[in-house]
Amino acid sequence: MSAIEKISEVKKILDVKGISKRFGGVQAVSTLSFHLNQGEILGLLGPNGAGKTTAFNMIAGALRSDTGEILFEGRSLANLKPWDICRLGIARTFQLSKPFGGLTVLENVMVGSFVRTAAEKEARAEAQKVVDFLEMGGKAHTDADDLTAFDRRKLELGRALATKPRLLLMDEVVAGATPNEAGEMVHLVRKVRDLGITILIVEHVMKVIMGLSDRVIVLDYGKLIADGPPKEVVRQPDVLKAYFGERYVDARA
Amino acid sequence: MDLLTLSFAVINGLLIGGIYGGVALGLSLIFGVMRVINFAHGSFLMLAMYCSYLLWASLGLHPYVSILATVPFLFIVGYFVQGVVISPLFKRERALVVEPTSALLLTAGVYLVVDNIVLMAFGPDVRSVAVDITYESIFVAGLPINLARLIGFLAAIVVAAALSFWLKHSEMGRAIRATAQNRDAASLSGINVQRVYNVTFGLGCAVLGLFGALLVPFFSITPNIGLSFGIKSFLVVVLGGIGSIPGSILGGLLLGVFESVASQFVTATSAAIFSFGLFIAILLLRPAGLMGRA
Amino acid sequence: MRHTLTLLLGGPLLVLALAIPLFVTDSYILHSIAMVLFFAYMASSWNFVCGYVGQLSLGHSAFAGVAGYVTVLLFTQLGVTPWLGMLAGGAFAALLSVPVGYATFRLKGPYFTLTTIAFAEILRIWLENTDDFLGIPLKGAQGLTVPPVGGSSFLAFQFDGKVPYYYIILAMLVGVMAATALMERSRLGFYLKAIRGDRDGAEALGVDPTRYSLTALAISAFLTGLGGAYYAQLFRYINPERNMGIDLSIDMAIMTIVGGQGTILGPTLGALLLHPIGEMVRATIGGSFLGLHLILYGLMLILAVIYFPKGIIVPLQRLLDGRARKSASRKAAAKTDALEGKGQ
Amino acid sequence: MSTPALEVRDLWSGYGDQDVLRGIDLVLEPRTIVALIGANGAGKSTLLRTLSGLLRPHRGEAKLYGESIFCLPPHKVVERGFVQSPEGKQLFLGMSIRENLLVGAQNKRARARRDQTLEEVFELFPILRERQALNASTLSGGQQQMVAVGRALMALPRVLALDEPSLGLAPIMVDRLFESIAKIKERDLTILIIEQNVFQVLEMADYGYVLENGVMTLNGTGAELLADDHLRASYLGL
Repeated sequence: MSAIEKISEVKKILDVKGISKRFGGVQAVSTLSFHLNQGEILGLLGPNGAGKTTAFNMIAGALRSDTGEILFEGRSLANLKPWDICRLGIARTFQLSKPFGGLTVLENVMVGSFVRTAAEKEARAEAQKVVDFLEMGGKAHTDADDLTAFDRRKLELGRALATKPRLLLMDEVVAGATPNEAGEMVHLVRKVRDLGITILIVEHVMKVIMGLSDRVIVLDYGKLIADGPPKEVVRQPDVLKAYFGERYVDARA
Repeated sequence: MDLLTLSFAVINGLLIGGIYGGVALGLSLIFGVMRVINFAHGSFLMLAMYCSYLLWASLGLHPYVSILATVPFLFIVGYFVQGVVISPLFKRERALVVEPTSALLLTAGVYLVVDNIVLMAFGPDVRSVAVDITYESIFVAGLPINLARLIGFLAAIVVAAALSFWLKHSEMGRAIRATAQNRDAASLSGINVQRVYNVTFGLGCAVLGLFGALLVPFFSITPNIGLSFGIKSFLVVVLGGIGSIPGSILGGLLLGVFESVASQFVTATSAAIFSFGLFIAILLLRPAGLMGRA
Repeated sequence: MRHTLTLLLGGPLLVLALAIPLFVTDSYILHSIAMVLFFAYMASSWNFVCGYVGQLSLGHSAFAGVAGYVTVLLFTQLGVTPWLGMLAGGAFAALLSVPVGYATFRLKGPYFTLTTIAFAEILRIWLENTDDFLGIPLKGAQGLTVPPVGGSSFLAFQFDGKVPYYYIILAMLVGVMAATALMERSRLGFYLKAIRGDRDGAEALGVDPTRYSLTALAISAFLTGLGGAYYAQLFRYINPERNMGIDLSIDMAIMTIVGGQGTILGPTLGALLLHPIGEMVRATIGGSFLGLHLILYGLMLILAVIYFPKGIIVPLQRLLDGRARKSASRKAAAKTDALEGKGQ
Repeated sequence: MSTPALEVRDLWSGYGDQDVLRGIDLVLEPRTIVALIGANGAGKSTLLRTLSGLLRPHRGEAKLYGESIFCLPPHKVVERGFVQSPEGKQLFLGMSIRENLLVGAQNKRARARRDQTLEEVFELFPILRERQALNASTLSGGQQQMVAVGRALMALPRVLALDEPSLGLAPIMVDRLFESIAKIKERDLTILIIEQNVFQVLEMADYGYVLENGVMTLNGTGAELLADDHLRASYLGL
């Protein structure tokens, strides 16, 4: 990013305009709009079933939205396949990390680096950098199937980083992690942001997202119910209701 | 082609098509419940035909009487094949869905074993059963209708109806349908899924026991006849929709008429090209079949 | 460390294979060994796409048959040397594979398999029922014979003894294994394994599954076609049933699966194990028990799928380097392609 | 002290070689409602799947009224009296409501008094009686949840496990459902309820456990947990 851009007003890297998705009788997401600013970490919150993952999948191209449009750096993502979106510079992680079996950690990451180069040597060198960045150097030649659940998550982040994204979408990065591991992941996500990569992060563990995000948005029943700095958002009655139920809020009012 | 030939072809196609549908019932049921495509389906039909033939040749039993033996025998074979050969796959992947390709490979192994055991036992010669009914026909509106085929056709309708009724109204039938819809929820409701699978597989094969015996009066038997019946059954199931019993019969009728009419224009052997072409077209356009659920 | 097994087993085997014609003079035995190599070659060609993408094609015999016909026809009709004919046949098979693959790769699991059977059967039945196509004499089910040129002629791909045929197929086998090894190290190889491992995950990393599966299929069809052309030349005869029937496809698949899918050596191991069993059974008691060897094939397939889903190469691999990786070996059985990806 | 309805000791379980649960201890006294709460991915559903026999545990012990249900196949676990109403409702959508309920009564004990139990379920959820002939797919989310709970009751459970019964329900429906659950408790039944809807469930529960990352980090009565700062912190991040 050049200095001029830094000085000028904040640039929108992703602009989501009124997207919706209906599955059978369920309106998973309804006319959702939000945006991501260049370089920020945006937390996407909401109770189970609020439509977070659906929204996420629409941005990543795994689902097509029924309405609205999504702009990445001003370009519409309509009709683009997941691999096209990856090439444009958006990478994602999945809720369930499935490493490519039979490949080592390094080789798994190489699958990502091959998007930017066809040369095996170059891909290997790039992947090595990513593995070092993740501090997984010692496990570079371990079969990915033999990793612990948390290392699989890190590996998945590595694969995504190897595609050299400008926007990274992360789905539930600390689910199932021990407190130490969660801390390590938070540290890693910050490091990723310091590389200049913008991050959208879907997360359930509030502690993590509160400490990590510059801004959060909250979904409930497929609708946006809050948008703002983390500390302010969690005090909004709508948000409390969504998480803890009507009666809890009334009782504490 | 004149109208008489055409209507004769259509009637014959309907008759044989009904039998195709009946033969495909088991495949559809097994796939619907277990998500396993039984590559050896046709081989089991062939096995039933040889059983019926053997009982006729050695004891002089009429094929229709041999049903009393072929149906239970095929049920046991099916129950055993699922319990011994296929269930290890489900046990290995206890919490997961069985990878369909592994199941296909396993049943392909069963196909090789069954086909070649029969080949070893009976040799490659073409065999046929000569009974009176082979040559009997009734006339409807001036058109001759082969009695043995008509009986096969009617049996298919009756079996399909009976199977639907049984699945709908019996305890076991309900358990089978529940397992087909959601295996985990079924076991959490207390259904013994392994047993349901064994019974389903046995049942799917027992139906073949019936049609094997019904086919021998007018169909000559060779050890390699199974695969073509198997592939036709896949075709029927894809046409009619996986797991749908009326779909199976309807798919059979469609295929039967299609084949019968097509073979008026080309030789009978190349008519199969049209069937395969139809198969590909249907799969590419509507992978769930014409009437099937996804 | 990479490809330990390939080198440990492959090296001595290659030396042995090169030396065989020096002490095996019985032409029947040499022919039988050449057939083992032929099936190893065909299985390896099948493995090139199916083993790596993890889809089960039972239509590959069509590529073999088509290429065989092209080679034989070019030679008998236009006098083109089978060496060029082979390449033309392979190219034709590759060309054919693209639309077929485009249509079928969208289908999953059994649907894919059955559709490949349907494609191959359409072609076979059509050939069986066509004596003459646009003036090309195909001679239907009867098939085509390659007229002998008299004596050995390299250009005509006709030799008196079995030795040249033996070395040709050996060279082809080494070639297909080298091609597989190259592919494994290339972007294509990585992508195929990624598609097999987790299709959605691969797509998110920029992999267009259709495009790369098709590329691999076209190469695989080309290689299979070369094998089919060789098969026709070896017997100087080709017919639809034998050269493109489903049995040939099933053989390729079973040998690869029993040996080890998605590995360089697996298909050859499978062929080495299965074909001699088949031959021996046929030669000793086969006369009285038709089909016994296929029963054994079927049983081996069932046992392999249940006990060694990744092929017999897995226990072999563990035996060889078990000591080095004691800790990981516990998990290796069901989970890894033991041959590949074990560091370098 | 009486024999616990359910007693889980040092349970380790997970998918493949990976441990998701790392040494779970859990005790349910008879005729109580016990809440198990925890964030997504903490291992709540893994615990239920393990107890139900869908997942093979790595080690530990689980006893139902003193009898081991450890490593039994799912249908045996149901027969012994541990019945789970699975997450996401998981109905047989192609079948009628009545059939869905009937499927629940598989074991001999349950089958013998099936009609009676069905009547009781209809009393508990009158709307289901009205709609019993309809296809389960035609129901709203809340009604589907009722069918799922009803189906579990049909097996005559001694311990009933409810996996996120309020998932995806409108607040009013959640209230109604929880009222029904309170009614169910009046039967001779022990209830283990897994919830995200923390505060509401803790108000109702006699006892609660908090699961974090495969380990039980807190337990106490509902009131104690509601007052606990640690719980609020882990949910609100404040």
